[in-house]
Amino acid sequence: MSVITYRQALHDALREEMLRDQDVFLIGEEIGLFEGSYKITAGMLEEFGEKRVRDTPIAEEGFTGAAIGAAMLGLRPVVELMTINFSLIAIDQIINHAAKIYGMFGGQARVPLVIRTPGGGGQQLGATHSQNIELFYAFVPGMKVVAPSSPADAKALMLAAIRDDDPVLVLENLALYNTTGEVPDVVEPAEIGKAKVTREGKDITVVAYSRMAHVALQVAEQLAREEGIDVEVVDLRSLRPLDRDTVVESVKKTNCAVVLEDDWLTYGIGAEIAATISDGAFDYLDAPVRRVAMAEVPLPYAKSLETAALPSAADAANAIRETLDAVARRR
Amino acid sequence: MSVITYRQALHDALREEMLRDQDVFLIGEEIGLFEGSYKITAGMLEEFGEKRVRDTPIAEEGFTGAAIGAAMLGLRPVVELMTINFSLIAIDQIINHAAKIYGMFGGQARVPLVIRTPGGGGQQLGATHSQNIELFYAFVPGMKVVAPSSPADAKALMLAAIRDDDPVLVLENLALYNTTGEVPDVVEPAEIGKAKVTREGKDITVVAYSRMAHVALQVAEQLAREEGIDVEVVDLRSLRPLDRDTVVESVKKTNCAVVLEDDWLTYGIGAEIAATISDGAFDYLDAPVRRVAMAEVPLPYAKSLETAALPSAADAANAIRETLDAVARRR
Amino acid sequence: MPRKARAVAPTPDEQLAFYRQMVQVRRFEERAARAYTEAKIGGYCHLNLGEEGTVAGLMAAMQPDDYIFTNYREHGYALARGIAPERVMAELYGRSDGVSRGWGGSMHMFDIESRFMGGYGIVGGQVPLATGAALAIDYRGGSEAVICQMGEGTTNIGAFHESLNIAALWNLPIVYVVINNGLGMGTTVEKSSAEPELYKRAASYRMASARVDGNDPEAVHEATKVALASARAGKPYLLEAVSGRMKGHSVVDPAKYRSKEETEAARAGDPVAAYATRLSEKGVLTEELIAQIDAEVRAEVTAAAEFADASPHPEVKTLFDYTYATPVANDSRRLPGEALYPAAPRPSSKGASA
Amino acid sequence: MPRKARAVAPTPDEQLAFYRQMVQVRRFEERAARAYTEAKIGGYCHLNLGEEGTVAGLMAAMQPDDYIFTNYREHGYALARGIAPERVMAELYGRSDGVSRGWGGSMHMFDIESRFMGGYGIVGGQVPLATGAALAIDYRGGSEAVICQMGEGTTNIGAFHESLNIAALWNLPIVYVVINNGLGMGTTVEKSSAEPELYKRAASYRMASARVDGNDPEAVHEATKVALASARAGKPYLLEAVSGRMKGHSVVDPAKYRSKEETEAARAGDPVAAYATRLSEKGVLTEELIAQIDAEVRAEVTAAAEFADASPHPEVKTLFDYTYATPVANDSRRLPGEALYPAAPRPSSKGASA
Ligand SMILES: Cc1ncc(C[n+]2csc(CCOP(=O)(O)OP(=O)(O)O)c2C)c(N)n1
Ligand SMILES: Cc1ncc(C[n+]2csc(CCOP(=O)(O)OP(=O)(O)O)c2C)c(N)n1
Ligand SMILES: [Mg+2]
Ligand SMILES: [Mg+2]
Repeated sequence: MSVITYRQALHDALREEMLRDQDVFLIGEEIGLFEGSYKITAGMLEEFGEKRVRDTPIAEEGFTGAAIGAAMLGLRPVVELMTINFSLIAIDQIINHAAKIYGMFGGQARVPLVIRTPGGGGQQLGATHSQNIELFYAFVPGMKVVAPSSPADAKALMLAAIRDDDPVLVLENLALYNTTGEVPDVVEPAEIGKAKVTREGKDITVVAYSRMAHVALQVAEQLAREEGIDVEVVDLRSLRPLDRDTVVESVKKTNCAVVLEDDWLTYGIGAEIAATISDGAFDYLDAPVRRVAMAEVPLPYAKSLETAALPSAADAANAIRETLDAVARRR
Repeated sequence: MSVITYRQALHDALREEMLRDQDVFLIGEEIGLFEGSYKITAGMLEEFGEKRVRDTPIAEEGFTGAAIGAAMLGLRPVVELMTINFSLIAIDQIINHAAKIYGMFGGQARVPLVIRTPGGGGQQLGATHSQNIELFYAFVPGMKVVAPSSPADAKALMLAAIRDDDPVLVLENLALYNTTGEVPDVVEPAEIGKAKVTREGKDITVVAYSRMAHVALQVAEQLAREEGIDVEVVDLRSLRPLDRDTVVESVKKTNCAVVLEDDWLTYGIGAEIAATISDGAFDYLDAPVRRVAMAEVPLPYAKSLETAALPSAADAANAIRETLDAVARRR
Repeated sequence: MPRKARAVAPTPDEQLAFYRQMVQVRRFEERAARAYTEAKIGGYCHLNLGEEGTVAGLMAAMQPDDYIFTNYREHGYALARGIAPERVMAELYGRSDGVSRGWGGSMHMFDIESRFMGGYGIVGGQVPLATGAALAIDYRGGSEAVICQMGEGTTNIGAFHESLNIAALWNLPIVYVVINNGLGMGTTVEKSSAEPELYKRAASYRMASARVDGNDPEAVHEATKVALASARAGKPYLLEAVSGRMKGHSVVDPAKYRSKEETEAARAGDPVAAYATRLSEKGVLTEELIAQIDAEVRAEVTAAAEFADASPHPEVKTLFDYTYATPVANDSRRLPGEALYPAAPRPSSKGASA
Repeated sequence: MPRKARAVAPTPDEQLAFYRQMVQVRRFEERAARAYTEAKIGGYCHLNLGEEGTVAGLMAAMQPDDYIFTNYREHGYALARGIAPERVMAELYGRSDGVSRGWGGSMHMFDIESRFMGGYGIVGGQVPLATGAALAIDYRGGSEAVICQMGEGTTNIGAFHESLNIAALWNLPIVYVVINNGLGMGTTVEKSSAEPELYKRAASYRMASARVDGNDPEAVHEATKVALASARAGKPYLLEAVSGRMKGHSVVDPAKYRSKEETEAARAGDPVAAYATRLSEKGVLTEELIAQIDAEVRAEVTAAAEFADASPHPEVKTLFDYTYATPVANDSRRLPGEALYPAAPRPSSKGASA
């Protein structure tokens, strides 16, 4: 067991798989000589050479599609898309091809592809570089989408993604790269499609993923310490498949829930979570499911505006308190 | 007042606006000489000439982006994307450009753009040609998305879209083109962002849009006739902005709801509707909100499988009955 | 047409094989059109009528372990790759014995055995994929090559350019074959491509290229051999085959946008008739042989249609069989009529804890 | 470098104007780098260091009613378009007086008055847009032209090719200007473009093109005039300007991927120093004039930074001001902490109708 960063955990997972399986290779813009925009692939070109760490032209559609084609022949490409925003240039290849090929051809060709890409705002990168659009992939049958919030999960889910025979999008997060956590010396691949209760509690369920699952734990600890509120945190970990049962079971216990998400509220990931809870735990729910999400604007560059538009720990804490109030008023 | 097809209503709206405003022009693949894949633009090239009815190369990203650029200079382009599936090639221009330009530059340039495009399965077109991915646009602040279900709305919403100074996606539907309905001789532009109760009823609320709003009315009439069930139908008409109030007010009256949608269930448009109802009408809801949606698979070509995967009127009727049962069991 | 000259003249046997292949495609497509009007086939259905010479010449040049990716107008390529007409027709009929098990239809034929890597309905979609297949071959040090077929309209979409650049940079074993039938739906090549001599576009990537008469199977065959040899040597290649489209874009398209003269010209350019004449003049074909081949092929195609019609429709219980290759927890296997949660029994009180 | 020869030699005044413009860009960018390290500027910040010659020559050739679209490395172009340095710097600081009201930042400068139609952060994103602006000019029969600036790495993305084809087909008044600084982030032009002489890619669209020495403002100026004249005559044009990138890709990039020699070569290729020497040799510049211009520009830049620092941060109440241009019912104006529905009072019973 050692304490490492989320970045390091991703790096370690990639490196281990590269060592384990010659069919695994990395492909993307600036992942080699430049060592990756966010340095996840630092040192990899030197260790594995140009064949297995392939710098590409700026052509997201072309090289993502090429990775899909290579996967159809049995290789296991790991594509880096610099940020999820740029995935929109490659999305036809991902949704209309990677996600369809296995089904559309009656199960004849597998696409063991990984796309790793960070989401996240809060870096003053402006409207086109700060989006959280994992929804677009999570919506599509044929895709798998995982969204680790801790270094240990980052490693375990990345290992699982690489060994999976379907296209898996691994959602990373700019704000998580430098966060740290304990990671076992030997990590087994996680089971894709399973959520995790990362903190048990009895008063209220908080459901989140990626950065907000990290924030959720912090808020939970603070509320426990300062206000005696006992929050249960469910980290979704996988957005498709979605582990509804773990979420609903938690709410059946706590009878109320708050969903935290970094994307926009209307039609965001949280909508499905709220709808699922309201359905599956209908007779157990003592207050409406509250959602905390990004303001519905193209994210501005100015710090003052950006900060106001992004969901914060304080917003989360407030929503928890207000939901507990709403429960109290109804009991 | 006359009875015309949905196709004709769209055609008439385009033609009227072309006659009214010289800045309106049509651009897209095969809209001129070929008269449109689905013939919405039949006769337009002959009437308005090549300048205003512009056939393009197969380059969705390029010509959609060009339309956006032209809109920035004050023209009012109406882009036809042959089907919404192909919009994935242009989506970076739509989401990262059209939807961002007004905000990202501090309100200096407007983008009075219309994108018209049909969704819809059921034509045995297979996995890549049968998707309902309006979600991707409805999710994005800066976009407006309307989804008419009747000829009258098709015309009124198209007029509104063309006169609006923001990018508006007009979702058409393959299965609606030949449906008919009454359209007034003079149609005023609709107000974007407003849902409509298209049938009043007291027993249950059915929320839908596009094709399923059309199906909803048929199912409601049938259930009224055959089983004495009085269904209220809310046609969303606009997916962004979303008129939550009209939906919630209806459910406050009926105390239960079913959502019909042609897209996939998990994370689909219906998730937000269900979440909204479960929140806004929390204390009025007597049963969980039921969703009827497409099976979560890449849509197969074979008729037997395609039919099984798509939501039908029978599925809708069943869901209504079962929801009323669930209400009865709880009362 | 720089590739008309050839090194080795084909033998009469080869010529007969070309001819027979062309006739097979012709008759198959005619049968498909008929089945479509009989509502045996759904969706879109694009035929290779007019493209038979290219199909025959191109496919004969491929090695058994080469790969091919095509667009949605691919029935002929599938047949020429050796896939049984029965299975191709059954796919058109949407049946279990179809080459894609009924999941793909006309636009999405696939056969892993013969390395027929799919017809694709998104214009340009196959081009990055094929490039990636070539990357995989190169990665493993194999000697196979990839053929990536597309229409001329496809050379205006971004994916085409991104892919050619990548293939050239990385020296991938791939031949991009542009079928220039002069039309993308109703749009002429001149109206869609600012440089309508499409093989010239290879220059943007320092890629070798050539234009060939697509109506001449022998010329296509030779040109393809040159192109494949280049690709195998790490020099990707762009081959443009010029032919015509004899009917509408798809079965349902009456092609009203074409003038009478244009339609007649397309008919007159019939590559099957032209090749029959040529081989007859050379004495390779006789009236009897023509009739015999026609009869054989017709029987084959009729048998294919009968097979297809008898093949079972896929069962609804198989609907969720091909969403994922690696089984996974919590995938959603639910028909539209099924509720997410089963109806709850009447609860004793509002909330369990209330 | 076919465009070195020119018709008219620039006057000393013009030369001084070029020089002054180059120095302004240089000093402004240096100040921006400093402000970035002082955390006055956030996000990404890409500088025009090494590109000053191109900026000066290109922008001087534009007419006041021409339009320009650029990538995210656009501060210099904004300055040279005549936008006050105060407003450019205030934008970098994310303040209300910024040229995009603080909404855009370094990558997204925009000024409708001067037809500076935006810096764009998505590589290639500006290319279709600029093409559409040219379409609008053509539609209205105007005589303006559009400049579409981009980096050399951008010529490998699909949008570039789709746009050039469209512009050529429709004879649009646009000049595509490729700034070939040899690098896209850490990737050299040779590793990213199979044809690294980028102006040659115009041939795929039968488009006129040229390559020019981007370090020479006079050459760029002349070449741009030729290109713009061509564009105005309905012949779109591709102009490649070759220069160097003196620092990292953005302020925070230490550019470790470059060898010492490469870094030194980039420094040695300093276009500002080279042009100073050239003008000094011609007697157009003197030591005093150099010092004077430097002092004036420094004062300007310092004033800009002070102005920016004093400009107010945008107020949170303006957050929802720019989502839609046409007001609309039911838009979502909600801060993250706000509930979708206000907390209900305790209801008398579970359901109103129960
Ligand atoms: C991305 C995309 N855009 C549009 C279409 C609709 N479409 C189908 S075929 C076709 C024409 C293609 O022309 P070409 O590449 O010349 O092939 P051909 O049909 O002549 O074989 C178009 C526009 C599509 N399938 N995909
Ligand atoms: C679509 C997209 N892909 C990747 C990036 C990340 N990125 C930003 S700048 C850049 C390099 C661009 O190189 P070039 O076009 O030569 O311009 P330069 O930076 O040299 O001015 C990359 C890859 C992006 N912003 N957009
Ligand atoms: Mg064609
Ligand atoms: Mg560059």
